[in-house]
Amino acid sequence: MNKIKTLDQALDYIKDGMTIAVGGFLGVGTPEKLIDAVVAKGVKNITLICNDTAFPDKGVGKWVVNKNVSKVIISHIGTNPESGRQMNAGELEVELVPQGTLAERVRAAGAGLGGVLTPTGIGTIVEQGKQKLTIEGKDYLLELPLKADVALIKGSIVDKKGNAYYNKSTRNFNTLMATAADLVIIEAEKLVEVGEIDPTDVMTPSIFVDVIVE
Amino acid sequence: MNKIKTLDQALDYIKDGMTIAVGGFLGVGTPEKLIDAVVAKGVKNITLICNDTAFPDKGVGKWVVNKNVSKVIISHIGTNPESGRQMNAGELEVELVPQGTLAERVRAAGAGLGGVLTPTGIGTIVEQGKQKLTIEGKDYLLELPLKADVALIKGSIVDKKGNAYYNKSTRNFNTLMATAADLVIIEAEKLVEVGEIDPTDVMTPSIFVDVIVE
Amino acid sequence: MIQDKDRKREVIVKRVAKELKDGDLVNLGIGLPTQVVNFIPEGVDVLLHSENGFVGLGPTPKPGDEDKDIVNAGAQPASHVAGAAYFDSAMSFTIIRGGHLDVTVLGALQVDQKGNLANWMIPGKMVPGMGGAMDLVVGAKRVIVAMEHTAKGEAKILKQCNLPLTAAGEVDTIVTEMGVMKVTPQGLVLTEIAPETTVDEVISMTEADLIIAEDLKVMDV
Amino acid sequence: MIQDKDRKREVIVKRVAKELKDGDLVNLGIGLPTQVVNFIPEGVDVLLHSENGFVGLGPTPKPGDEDKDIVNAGAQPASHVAGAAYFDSAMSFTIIRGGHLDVTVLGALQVDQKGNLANWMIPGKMVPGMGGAMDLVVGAKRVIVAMEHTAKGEAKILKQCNLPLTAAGEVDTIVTEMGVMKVTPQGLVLTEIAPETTVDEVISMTEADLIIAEDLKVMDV
Repeated sequence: MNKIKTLDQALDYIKDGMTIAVGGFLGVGTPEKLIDAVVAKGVKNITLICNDTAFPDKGVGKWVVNKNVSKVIISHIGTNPESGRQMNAGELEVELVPQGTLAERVRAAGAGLGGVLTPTGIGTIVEQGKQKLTIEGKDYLLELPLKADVALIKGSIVDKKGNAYYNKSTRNFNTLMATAADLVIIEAEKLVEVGEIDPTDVMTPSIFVDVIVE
Repeated sequence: MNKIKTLDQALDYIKDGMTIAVGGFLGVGTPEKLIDAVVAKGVKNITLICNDTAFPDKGVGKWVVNKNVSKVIISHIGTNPESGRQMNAGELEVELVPQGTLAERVRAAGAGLGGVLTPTGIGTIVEQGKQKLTIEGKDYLLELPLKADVALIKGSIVDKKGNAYYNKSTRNFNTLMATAADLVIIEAEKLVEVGEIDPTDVMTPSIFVDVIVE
Repeated sequence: MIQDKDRKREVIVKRVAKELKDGDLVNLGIGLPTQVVNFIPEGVDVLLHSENGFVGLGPTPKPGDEDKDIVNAGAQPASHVAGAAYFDSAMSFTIIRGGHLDVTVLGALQVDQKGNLANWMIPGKMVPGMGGAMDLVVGAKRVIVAMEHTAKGEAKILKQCNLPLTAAGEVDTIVTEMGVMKVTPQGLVLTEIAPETTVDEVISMTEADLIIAEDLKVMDV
Repeated sequence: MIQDKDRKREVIVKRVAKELKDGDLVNLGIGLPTQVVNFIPEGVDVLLHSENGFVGLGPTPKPGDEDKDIVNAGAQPASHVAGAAYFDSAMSFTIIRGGHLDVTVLGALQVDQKGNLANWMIPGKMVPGMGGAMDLVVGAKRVIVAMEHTAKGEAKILKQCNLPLTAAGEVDTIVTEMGVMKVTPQGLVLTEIAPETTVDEVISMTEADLIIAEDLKVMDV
């Protein structure tokens, strides 16, 4: 099974209207080549699951600017003025999710959990439309899994089977997103032979990765 | 803050009747020196949270044999005949938890979650006494957090601040247990200076560790 | 009907091995299922999951080559293949429960025609605990039960399990030394029969209602 | 009353820095709170948490020394101290929500006498999102609001927040250029007052009901 594909081949998996989960935090740990390729292909109506909409010229921020995205499920849009403008103009649907809840919802989807109970959001508008449970006298919100059709992630070092290692603060949501998508495409900053990453140091096991691009 | 203590000093934190979470899987990744010290001190009425009761002469199995434990919250006792004998004789209370559910319950305690919904155990006696929720037509059990007074864990490489690295299959429950206890004691197979473990490769951040023994 | 114990076990593991597809991620339960690894067909590259925390379980090391930090889920010395990855127990069961495991192969005390499985306790007698079995059976895409057809002459394939269940309705395929059975919405279908075995023999050793497939084949073992 | 903008901000961050204890794990919010790091007293060793995924945030690197793979939660170039540890977002928020963070310091749009905090949106005007703020405020053992006492002359410390809340009843301490206030079961208590400031001035700039501590002290800044 050869997972290594060209950028063009990888883009064949990405269609209009898909839900796409993207790794990265304000663009750090985001697969920029895949982001740019999606812009170039002109993919439309993406529902984006990501921590933030980054910056107009960085990360998934470019998708917002280029109108590839119709909805974002996200914890923060404040660093990208275009996101707020489109939201206010009714051009972009924004579902705001507390960052820790976003991580748990994606993880729940990847881990086969039906949901998790979090205290975050209790007493705020985040409660709206959600089931509340009281455990030992404390209130929690039931937060449901969040799954994607495709995940686009970025590894600092990736072997040819798809095992990935993330350098320093580039890890963030990358493994989480990889567990919660039907198809996972990883962009390798550095592609190495199988065995070059110590099995103990692998951060995303190859079993989650379907396609590797350089 | 010097976290490095002698075995004797570390044992001062361990009292009769405590709930103690122990890392390891069938004794691999278990802090054997701490286990032996608890036996030598003759601690009584421990409620043990662990994956299994290992073997009569290995890991927490020694606590069973030496009657340090009055209750186990555990996924498997089959490798230690003494556990089954004590259970059948009414000497040991055994709460059996599916292994994946055990991991999630400990993680939930460490992560401040009020519980998680798992499909595991639906249609079995594991359902007993638990709340059932239906999400998108599928049934789940609400499993509650599991917290300990003390966690005893074992690191392959530990730095003097308490950052830990686990070699190969020794990781298992170690980090999970460390997140879910009021006090965490780590046994270092190899103790190194701060900075000798690459920050990217740390598997249990030092913030979870209170006491280090060699 | 095959009588020799070793031949029975060989038939089972050889036939289970043929169920595995190239690229599958597979968890093999302790005991008989473990031996499936020795019969995986040429050109079929499977990755083995070990629930204590890795994918890429390799062969048993030679005496003297053991690494104390590598064991399988039965605590026996193990090894890893190139491209393996170690992780913690939360990730191990994310893989299992999250539907990332293609196949799990387990033994059974009892299995029934609705796909119910009992393999973790005999009340008052033997209560080893479920370990990872409940998660494996619920989470894996395919659940294969690999076991001898009867225990001390008693049927293990029943209309309805009477031992505490491991999971309800999750079993897909049962492989024994007498045949291959599939759990379907219509009931339990005998799709293959072992060499030297008659349909009447299978029926007599099975308490469950068996539907005999129209295109019943002989097991290739 | 302090009028100079820079002096106001200095008073706030200097005073907040004194709230930190040796060994504390601390998250400093973007903006003013970030500057607290420059005033931590001698002998007090705190570890800084960065919600994008590490503990052990270090000083801003000198121009030319930046590492593209190390940024803080505001995406600015950062560094790590010896003994730091990187992890994923799930672990980052395990630390936050799980009660492992000793102190979080954040700015506010509004805060009220019940400890309610609003700092993530102004409906119809500015909706940046809550990012990690809701988890931080719910999860940290101590929540310190660090902000200027008023915004364009309008009170920010209210009887009841009217902007959408970040969390309900979680704020412990408010530090402004006018004083230090503690949220107690009895109400909001002014425990310290800034130099060059009168109690009447604080009351006039505060919409909340203020209880003046019997042992009211002058802020040591």
